[in-house]
Amino acid sequence: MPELSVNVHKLLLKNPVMSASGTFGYGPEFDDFIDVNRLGGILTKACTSKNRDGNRYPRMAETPSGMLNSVGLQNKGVDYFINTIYPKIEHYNTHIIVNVSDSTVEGYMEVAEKLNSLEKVTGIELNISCPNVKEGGMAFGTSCPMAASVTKSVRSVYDKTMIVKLSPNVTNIAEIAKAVEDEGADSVSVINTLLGMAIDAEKRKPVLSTITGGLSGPAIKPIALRMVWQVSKAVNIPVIGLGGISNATDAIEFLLAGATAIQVGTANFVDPQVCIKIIDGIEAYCTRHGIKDVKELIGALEC
Amino acid sequence: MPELSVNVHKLLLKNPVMSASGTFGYGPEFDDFIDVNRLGGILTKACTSKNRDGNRYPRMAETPSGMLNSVGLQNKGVDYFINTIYPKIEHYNTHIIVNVSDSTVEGYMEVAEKLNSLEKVTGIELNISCPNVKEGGMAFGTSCPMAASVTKSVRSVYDKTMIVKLSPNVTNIAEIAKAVEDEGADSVSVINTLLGMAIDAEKRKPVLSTITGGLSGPAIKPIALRMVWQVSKAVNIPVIGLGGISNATDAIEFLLAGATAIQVGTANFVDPQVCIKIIDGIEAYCTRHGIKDVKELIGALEC
Amino acid sequence: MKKFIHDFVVTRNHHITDDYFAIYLKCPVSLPGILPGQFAEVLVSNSTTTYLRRPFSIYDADYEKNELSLLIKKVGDGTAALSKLIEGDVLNLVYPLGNSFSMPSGKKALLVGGGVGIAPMLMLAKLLHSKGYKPDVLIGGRTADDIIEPEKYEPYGKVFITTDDGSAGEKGMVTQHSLFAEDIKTYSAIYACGPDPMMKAVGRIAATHDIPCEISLENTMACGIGACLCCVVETIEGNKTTCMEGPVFDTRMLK
Amino acid sequence: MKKFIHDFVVTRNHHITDDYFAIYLKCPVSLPGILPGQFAEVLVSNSTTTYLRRPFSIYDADYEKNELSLLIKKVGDGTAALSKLIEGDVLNLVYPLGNSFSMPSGKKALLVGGGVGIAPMLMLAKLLHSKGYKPDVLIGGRTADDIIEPEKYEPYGKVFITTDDGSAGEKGMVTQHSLFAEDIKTYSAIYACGPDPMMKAVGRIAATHDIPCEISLENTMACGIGACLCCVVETIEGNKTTCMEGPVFDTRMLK
Ligand SMILES: Cc1cc2nc3c(=O)[nH]c(=O)nc-3n(C[C@H](O)[C@H](O)[C@H](O)COP(=O)(O)OP(=O)(O)OC[C@H]3O[C@@H](n4cnc5c(N)ncnc54)[C@H](O)[C@@H]3O)c2cc1C
Ligand SMILES: Cc1cc2nc3c(=O)[nH]c(=O)nc-3n(C[C@H](O)[C@H](O)[C@H](O)COP(=O)(O)OP(=O)(O)OC[C@H]3O[C@@H](n4cnc5c(N)ncnc54)[C@H](O)[C@@H]3O)c2cc1C
Ligand SMILES: Cc1cc2nc3c(=O)[nH]c(=O)nc-3n(C[C@H](O)[C@H](O)[C@H](O)COP(=O)(O)O)c2cc1C
Ligand SMILES: Cc1cc2nc3c(=O)[nH]c(=O)nc-3n(C[C@H](O)[C@H](O)[C@H](O)COP(=O)(O)O)c2cc1C
Ligand code: FES
Ligand code: FES
Repeated sequence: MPELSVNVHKLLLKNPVMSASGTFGYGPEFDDFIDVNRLGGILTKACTSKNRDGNRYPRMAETPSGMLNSVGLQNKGVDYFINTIYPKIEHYNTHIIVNVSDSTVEGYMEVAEKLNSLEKVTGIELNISCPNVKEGGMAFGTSCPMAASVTKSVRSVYDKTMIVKLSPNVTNIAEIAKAVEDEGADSVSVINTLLGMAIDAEKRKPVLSTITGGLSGPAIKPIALRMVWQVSKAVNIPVIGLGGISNATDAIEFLLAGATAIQVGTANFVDPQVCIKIIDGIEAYCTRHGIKDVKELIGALEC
Repeated sequence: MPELSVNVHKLLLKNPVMSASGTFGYGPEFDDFIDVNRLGGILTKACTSKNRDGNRYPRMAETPSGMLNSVGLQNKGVDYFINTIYPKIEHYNTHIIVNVSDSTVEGYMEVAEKLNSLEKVTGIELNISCPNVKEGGMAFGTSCPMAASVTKSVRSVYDKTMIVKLSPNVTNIAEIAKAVEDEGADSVSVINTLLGMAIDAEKRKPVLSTITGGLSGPAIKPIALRMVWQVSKAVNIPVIGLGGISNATDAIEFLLAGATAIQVGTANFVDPQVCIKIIDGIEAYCTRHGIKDVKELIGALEC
Repeated sequence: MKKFIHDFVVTRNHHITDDYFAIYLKCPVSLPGILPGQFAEVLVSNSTTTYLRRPFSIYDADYEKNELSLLIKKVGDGTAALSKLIEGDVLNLVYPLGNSFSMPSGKKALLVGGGVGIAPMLMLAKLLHSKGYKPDVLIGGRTADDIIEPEKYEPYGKVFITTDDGSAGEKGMVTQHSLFAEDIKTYSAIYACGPDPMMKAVGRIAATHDIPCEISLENTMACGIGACLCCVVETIEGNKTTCMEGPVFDTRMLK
Repeated sequence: MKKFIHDFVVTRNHHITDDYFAIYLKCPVSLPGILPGQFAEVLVSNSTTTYLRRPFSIYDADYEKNELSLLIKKVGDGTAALSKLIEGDVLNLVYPLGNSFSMPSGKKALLVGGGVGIAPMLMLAKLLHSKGYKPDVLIGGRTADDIIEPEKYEPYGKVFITTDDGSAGEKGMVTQHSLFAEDIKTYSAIYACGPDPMMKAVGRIAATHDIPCEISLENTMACGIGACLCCVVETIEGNKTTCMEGPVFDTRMLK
């Protein structure tokens, strides 16, 4: 049996496979299909300081090998998370990492500070890359000074593992990664969605109520893989890779490119059991290739 | 019969459908499949000042609904184009637009200047966005000052229609578009390929000899459409839309988003007759919707 | 209700008209209980251009044969690919999803289906009938070709038909049918599924007469299991997911 | 040669072993002339994960029946999808593509095929035989299961077999076959298609004995018609496209 565990900063993940924020609910949505405890970790839906209704319907459009979404951070706010959702998921025997979002630096800080005390929330993922909100969101993730500033501020109020989730909608993602590393990020997740658009030619209208939305799914995998490779060469903190991962082969490609762990997003919609298949597939790959420890694969691309 | 002609600066195209650079050879490659004269225009394979061998094989990898390429501007140089290729294509009764590339500003200028006198080359497309060459290429297209500088220099030696082809690998494509508009670009084509990567998990090696390559095909359509929309709102010169266009519906979406004309790239590989199907499909759409002139569709998205 | 993911086997693909087909699927295990209005998320594995699963109402469930069926209208690449499946092909379903219709307070109920919107009404008619209610089924379509298998409802209630062009049944929209003029007050519940304008119109009439009305929404979905929040509908209690808290909603709840 | 794009109809999908199948395709018009070594770019429309066309050598052409066939090994999603086609399905081909083998200067020729690399050798053996040459056909594979339809070559020449494990024919690599030891100088041409190392090895031996050797490359392709420049191979005359200037190359030309 190959060793599958990996370390993302202080977090020991039982395997490198986590669910991506916004695509896995809070976990219970998948209880009927898989044993959620088998995952390396769960990234929850975005959590903001206050209740948010999100954007108006329609919020999604299918695209070739992918989809656009403009959910827009719908959630009931951090207090609701702590009081109502957390009690329903703290039983999970896996890392619960809350995806933290807001429109202002203060908002991010408020959420992070409140989550600091939740025992089973072992880390947060700062979402500075949501393309679907008018204020904040992606704006934080597309300039080095802003990314640095929100990272620094949240770092000052949050002790545990802090992952920063980067936006791919930039000229140089490695620079942004370095900027957040310098301000105390313990890890970076690469990538959030790419800004895209869909049009209904018959109606001559945008499909999404927000006109543009975030592109995810297999379509973006080549871009995500390139960015993981670039970022992992630029920083010393662990990189979490995501973007289009749909099977174990995809996951291994991200590890080879330099990711320490990976997240599975849109693929959960197509196959609610996909995370487990990926874990099993990574194990089978290691066995087949005589790899004793999955960590041997991290960054092992031969260029 | 709806009117299909559109104007890109001084060029009157018989319809908005052109073939994209690097995906259509010089035209004759498609003579067995279609009447190339029916196209609105042909964008040739990149032309550089000197012969270039391009990158080593392997140069392509299939990806979900798309492909990566790293051809790297293989061509025999501008003199060979003028002496050997041009005589074989000048008979075409459509616009021949040469895609101009190089590693230096002087190289771009040399090519443009030499092409200036070819009667049937009615325009050039400055490729400041090729991700597949070590020097120049995309570097010119990812910073405003560099994009402006190469545009300005070539403008000084080239009289006819000069289109600048933009890179999508930037934080703000509208800014780059404005920068080249200010320096005399007559039109912009949006977009070139997105930088991506493919890995062979079994061999633990990159698939492409160049590690990274340019992503094209339907996968990138939502991103291209968004960028065309952003650029067309930012500039006053005509925008040529491309990126994943595979059928008439796609083409109409780009027109609605603000493109005056469109180019078809990777789809030519899947269906060598696709350009003609798109022209016919646009005509059928106009007829069905009672649109007398295709120009009515340009930027007609109702937001 | 527990959700499942199963590989079903196609036992029959019945092409009813050029546009409509019903696909019969055998469950590999004992078929779990399915409520009227519930749907399945179907993996289309034989289309190059379909990526996400496609939601379809469960048309009928046969617990003896361990079969369920879907009634599908060809509208795009995914449904076109499904229409090509043949006996023996495998189809992966995530099901049963969503809520169900609630029971009427009195005997008589009106079930209104427009086009393929009729799909969830068959199981509802059956259930109502088995519980002693008296369902009337009103089927509307653009032409006679859109009136799909009306005979299926006859064992369970009276069937009425309207078409826009009068090629079958009364001429006009469903809401122009004489049922709405004469008998409407005798119904203690109205259920509707079909194009949005049709459901809105039915809802308005129901509201006028103060009759409870439930409609089944067809919001576009990515996951079908409450994970993505793409399918929301605005209600007076805030956004609700169509896939989990719907697809059936009381029209008085909707904004 | 003029290239065509046609919708062929599958007349038979012959599953030879678990891994190999031959698909027979009827041309909707009169089949154009096809040379040995030429290939077709096939549109795979029943796989969700296959985007580009797939290149396959033309295995055989039957001008009377207006049919051509492809011999395919299942290696990924595209070939797996093609293996599922059944009689009556439509397959779109761009063909005939690429160059062809040249004729030997003397009577005897050796045709070497490794695994599915044997595919272009059938038409070559036929042509050589019809022109009065004497082709010997050497088929290599890992095991007996990789020796596909050897009987097809018998009408046109002598057939020899090697397998890595000795489960059929001589044991060892093709280049270890006794033909290479004894008779090799009697051939005035060697033709090979198969895995890269095998073709390189054959080329080296041919060079040693100064025998002209042509191999058929399987470079990955995007267009198949000379438009993309993805399939290039380095030759002593610079980069050449495998799809237009190949797939058949004289080994002395290659770098
Ligand atoms: C809960 C639920 C139950 C459904 N039950 C049935 C059913 O029983 N039978 C049936 O035939 N269909 C049903 N539908 C609709 C069905 O899901 C769509 O028709 C199908 O997904 C279209 O797939 P496609 O690939 O063929 O078309 P696409 O190529 O995806 O779309 C073709 C056209 O249809 C439009 N479209 C697609 N999906 C929807 C939608 N959900 N709402 C409005 N327009 C849409 C698109 O905008 C496009 O114009 C149901 C939908 C939901 C949400
Ligand atoms: C001119 C030419 C003629 C060919 N003739 C035949 C033939 O007669 N019969 C036949 O079975 N195959 C032939 N091939 C190879 C065939 O094209 C590939 O096997 C096929 O494209 C694989 O498609 P897939 O979707 O099943 O596999 P993919 O999922 O695309 O690939 C599966 C695996 O095979 C590898 N692979 C795919 N294509 C190639 C390639 N061209 N070279 C090396 N590795 C590759 C991939 O890297 C991957 O590891 C030929 C190729 C060329 C270029
Ligand atoms: C419906 C949907 C909702 C999402 N919501 C969030 C979110 O709340 N926070 C976040 O950081 N990312 C969110 N994402 C982005 C994903 O976590 C992930 O970064 C992206 O989808 C790329 O991965 P994938 O291709 O595997 O889906 C969302 C994605 C989707 C499809
Ligand atoms: C094989 C290949 C070669 C290309 N060569 C060039 C080139 O020489 N110059 C250029 O400007 N763009 C080149 N491109 C980019 C295309 O012109 C186009 O911008 C891109 O592929 C996106 O469009 P598509 O998705 O329709 O292919 C090339 C693309 C491909 C796939
Ligand atoms: S479709 Fe995902 S929440 Fe309803
Ligand atoms: S495959 Fe495109 S040039 Fe050969």
